[in-house]
Amino acid sequence: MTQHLPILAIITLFIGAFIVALIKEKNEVLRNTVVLIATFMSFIFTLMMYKPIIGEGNIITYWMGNWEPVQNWAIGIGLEVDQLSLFFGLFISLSIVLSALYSFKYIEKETGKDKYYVLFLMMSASVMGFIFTGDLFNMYVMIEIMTFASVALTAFRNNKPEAVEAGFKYIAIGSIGSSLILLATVIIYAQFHTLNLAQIAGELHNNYTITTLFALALMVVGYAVKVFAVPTHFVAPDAYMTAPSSISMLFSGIVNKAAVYGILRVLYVVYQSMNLPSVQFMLIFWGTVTMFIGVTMALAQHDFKRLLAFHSISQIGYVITGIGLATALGITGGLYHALNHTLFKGLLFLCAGAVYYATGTTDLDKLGGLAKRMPQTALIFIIGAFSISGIPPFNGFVSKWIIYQASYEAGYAPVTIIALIVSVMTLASFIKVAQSAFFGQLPKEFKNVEEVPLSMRVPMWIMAILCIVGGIFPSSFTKYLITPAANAVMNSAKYVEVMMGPEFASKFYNNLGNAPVIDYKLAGYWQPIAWLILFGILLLAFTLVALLGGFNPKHFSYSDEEDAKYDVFYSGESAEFSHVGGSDLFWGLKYQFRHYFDLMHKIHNGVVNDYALSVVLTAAVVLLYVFTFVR
Amino acid sequence: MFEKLIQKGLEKSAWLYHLNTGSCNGCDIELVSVITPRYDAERFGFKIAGSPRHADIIVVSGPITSQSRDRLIRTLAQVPEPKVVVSLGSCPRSCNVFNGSYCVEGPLDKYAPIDVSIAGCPPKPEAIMAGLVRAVEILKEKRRAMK
Amino acid sequence: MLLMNYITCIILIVLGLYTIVTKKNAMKIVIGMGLLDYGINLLLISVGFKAGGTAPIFTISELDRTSFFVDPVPQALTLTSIVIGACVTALALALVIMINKHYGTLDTDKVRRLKG
Amino acid sequence: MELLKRILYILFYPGLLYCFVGGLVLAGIDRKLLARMQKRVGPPIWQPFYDFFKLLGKETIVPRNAAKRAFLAAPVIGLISLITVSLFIPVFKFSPFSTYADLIVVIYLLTIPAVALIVGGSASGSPYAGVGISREMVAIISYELPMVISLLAIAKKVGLELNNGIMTFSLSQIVEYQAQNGPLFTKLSMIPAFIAMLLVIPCKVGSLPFDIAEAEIEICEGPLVEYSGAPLAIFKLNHAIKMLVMTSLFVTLFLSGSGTGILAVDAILQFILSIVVVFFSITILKAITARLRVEQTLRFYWTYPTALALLSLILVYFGL
Repeated sequence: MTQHLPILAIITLFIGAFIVALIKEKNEVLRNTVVLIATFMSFIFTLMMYKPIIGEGNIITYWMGNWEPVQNWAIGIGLEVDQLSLFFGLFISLSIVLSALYSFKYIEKETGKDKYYVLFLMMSASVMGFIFTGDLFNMYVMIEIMTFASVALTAFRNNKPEAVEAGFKYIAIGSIGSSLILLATVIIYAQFHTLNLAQIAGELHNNYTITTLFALALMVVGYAVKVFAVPTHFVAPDAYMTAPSSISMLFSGIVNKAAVYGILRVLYVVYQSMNLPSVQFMLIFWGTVTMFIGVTMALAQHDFKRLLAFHSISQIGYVITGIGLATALGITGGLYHALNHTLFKGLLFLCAGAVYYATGTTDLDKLGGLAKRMPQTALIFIIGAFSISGIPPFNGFVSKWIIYQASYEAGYAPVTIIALIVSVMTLASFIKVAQSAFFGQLPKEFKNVEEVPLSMRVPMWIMAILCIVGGIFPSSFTKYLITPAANAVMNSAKYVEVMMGPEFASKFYNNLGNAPVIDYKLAGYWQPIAWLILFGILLLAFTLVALLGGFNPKHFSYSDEEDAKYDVFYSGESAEFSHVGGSDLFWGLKYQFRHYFDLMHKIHNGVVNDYALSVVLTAAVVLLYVFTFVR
Repeated sequence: MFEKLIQKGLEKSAWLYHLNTGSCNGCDIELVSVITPRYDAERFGFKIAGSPRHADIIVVSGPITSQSRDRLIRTLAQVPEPKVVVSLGSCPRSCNVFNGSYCVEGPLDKYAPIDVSIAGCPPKPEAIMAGLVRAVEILKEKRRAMK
Repeated sequence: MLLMNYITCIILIVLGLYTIVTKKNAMKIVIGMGLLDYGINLLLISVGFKAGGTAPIFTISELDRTSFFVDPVPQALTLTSIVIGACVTALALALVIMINKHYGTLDTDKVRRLKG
Repeated sequence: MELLKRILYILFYPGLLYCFVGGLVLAGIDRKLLARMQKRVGPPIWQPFYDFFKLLGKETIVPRNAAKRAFLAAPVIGLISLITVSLFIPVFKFSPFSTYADLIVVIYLLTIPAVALIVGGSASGSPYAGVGISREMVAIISYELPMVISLLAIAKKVGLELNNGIMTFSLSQIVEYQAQNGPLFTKLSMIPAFIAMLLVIPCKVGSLPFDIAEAEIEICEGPLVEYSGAPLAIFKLNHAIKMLVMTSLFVTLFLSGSGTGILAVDAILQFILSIVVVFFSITILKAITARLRVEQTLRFYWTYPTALALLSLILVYFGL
């Protein structure tokens, strides 16, 4: 049974999409149950793969149509799931289930709901397919379905002009990216006359010819367009902003993680270019630039989801930098941050969706004081905001801390400095969102805003708890999930050998020994028990002070009726509505760097042609770089 | 035991909040001179607090003009218990020379019970210090009454 | 003789990129995307070409030592790639129609409410 | 037994009691020194204790449109994180909690009190607090850059000798290095970092020239405008403990060594050194300068202290 698990995990989603297309508008409940079953089954199948792959450490291979390789020549399409793809598969299928659960209530007010679910299932199936496939052209097809479904879902609310505009821009830029990937696939096929990743990896083992380098450059740029690395990131904020929140959660959770997986698989496992300093420098430089520009643009935003979109770009910059370091600690940090990013960014997008569901707008200048009306969403938002800005008890801190340690040990001191400053600016932009959307005064039109229904809050709570658990018990996460994945990245010989039969790999790899075992002690990171003891003791101390009657007998005086005593202090004025928030926070920082912010505003001018030009320029620069430096 | 500590705290660190309801600034300058090195009210723990929520003693100066009347009432309501109202100079007490003017809304005790009133136009800093020390006594009694 | 194929592929790809980058009309951008795709499909086909080979369609009985076929795999890939190209163009055209309905123009300089 | 020792540490020495008493005494000394510099008699040294217990006795008013839970929880979270940080700072070779306390963890834990102040202020819903928050956040961004660079310089310097080349973030190794070859500020490459860190402390603690977030006159105590009674008392306590924690971290980084080995004597020595550092970094600056505007603070911190820190990083790379 375990042999068929990878294909089952993918097919259940495709069949689900097919059945939902058949049901159409006839029966809502039936359709919702089909969607839930499809996503849940795919998650269960991925979980069942955990024991054989990470538990016992072997790799599941599955040849479509049972076309085994003939005389060491792969003919058929092969699926190959090793620790790395299973690591990505696990948290991707989890976020698919949570997003499906969230969208039942969230999409209720929209029209054309069945089309939403068909596209939703197609996108998630293609991402799962992309993660588990071991065939180059199959990766291109899956990336194409994913882009296609994402474009259609971006323009899902076609009554809004912005959504249609964002959809068109996304398909224009996305198709350039996909064409570059297809071109690279064609060139690799022309060189090796096979499409199987393992066989290509075998033949590519330290004999790079000019054509393979050309293919490498095109592939990296193609996936960079999909991952929205900086010069190609212009489309991302439009697409995330206009798509429904449960979909923008998937955009930032699984679509750009799939592209990161693509970069990892192509660069490190197929091309084994991990120990080439030139490739490392390219990735680290690209990641740092993405990190910095993403967060500085986020500071200047007025819309909640557009701000989150720019943060996705900057956090992906962290992941790329972590992976680019290519040391054991660096890759562990990068992978752990990819997992954490899916968790806390998904959480924040769901909060944005809850705000949109309750108030109808995500414009920060109009919102205010929602914490009183939506206490649970506000608390979940605080957890998400603290984990993304790396505050210790949450999971964002652990992965960022590993990346700082790795980047400084690898000798890239400026990268560590920029990473720390970017993390502080992330904190600044989320304080801005907290002040303008959740705290401060409640505008009149949102007086009777209600908390979102339970079925939307359950996925949010699950993710919030995962964020906290990831922060308090990091060593368990790394031991069972991330170290095997990082090992799989650094030791691709096993990947080739299992797929193509035992003696095939030995022809190319002289040392079949497995990768350096990643053993780092989370130096200095305090043991969680000490932290829990401390919390207990201090709460005890605090209640002691309260019990002593040190407080005023009436404790906290609080009342809701119109009494001047409980009004906010306006130096005596009557409490009229003057909510400080939105874009007039941080005027000091923006004034200080006004030239930089004006330049950035001018560059993001919204014209599709300029975005396409930036993609083509990136391709040219990367090509030049790869030809001159990578040997 | 804790109550004794709080009493000592109230006595040794009372924070002032200065409320100017249209005064001619004679009393305000005198109040500020109280915290200069020569008279140094900080020796007794007096400090001018920035917001009424932090204050214990509210020092009101000036005849209550019509503009500042409801602002006065609202700010006085926003000060947490136990609080003491001190009228600085003779204006809050009797509207002094401005009595009967079209825009003066009459003495302070129409709006809030005055605990200590420091006479003088403007009162000398020594008088203000004596008034403040008396105000601290009343503050402690109010706290005991509140228990 | 195959050199002609490769040159036309390069011309098609560069032309496609040129139209996407410079043409301000949304419809022309979609045509540019199509051109880019066809260039790559042509390259995909000409990669599998073997001089003197026949089309890889046969029944087992006809198979003997002398039969020599062209490489069948790229032809299968081109089929998929053409299908994908068609779907992408269809979706892009649908979006272009919707843009015209909402904005009243196809000029990309005017279709830019999302910026900054 | 180990657990009991830990609870003892948490509740008494580097934990709750020491922070409470030490912090308030340090704040009292700071106010007294300032008064003496202005030829005033100034309040007694234990004046902050009076302030603290008076505020405990006052009534706590929660404004109507404040987010009640966040409003009341913010000061306690700030207090908890500050006390956790003080557990991690080694005192001359004695580090109570974990053998390899870490610099980055300490730095990040020190941002929690600032974030707690921000969340508390924004939960109170007052416009003054909104303005105060944006100033506080810009202040955090401004002092983070020089602090990080100087810490990297220290980590690299200590790492070159002790950790066979790769830098070390562990505070105990920094103390051990200083025990072997003298306090860090005597090394040539460390002097710029020493001055940079000395300039960072007042902004981190929020004392006069850089207390733009809690400016009493302009925005009535910024984020603290709506607080009264016990939460305000805990925020004032946080302010004092932050002063103690920052200065003792500074002493551990630059002025520590092998120490006398007896815990009590080391603790007193550490406290005296903290007082000296408070005098030089906070009180003198408070007495001679006026409050800066927000972007002036940013421009100041991103030019002079950053240049000093970068200078020391470069000097370390040259192996001085």
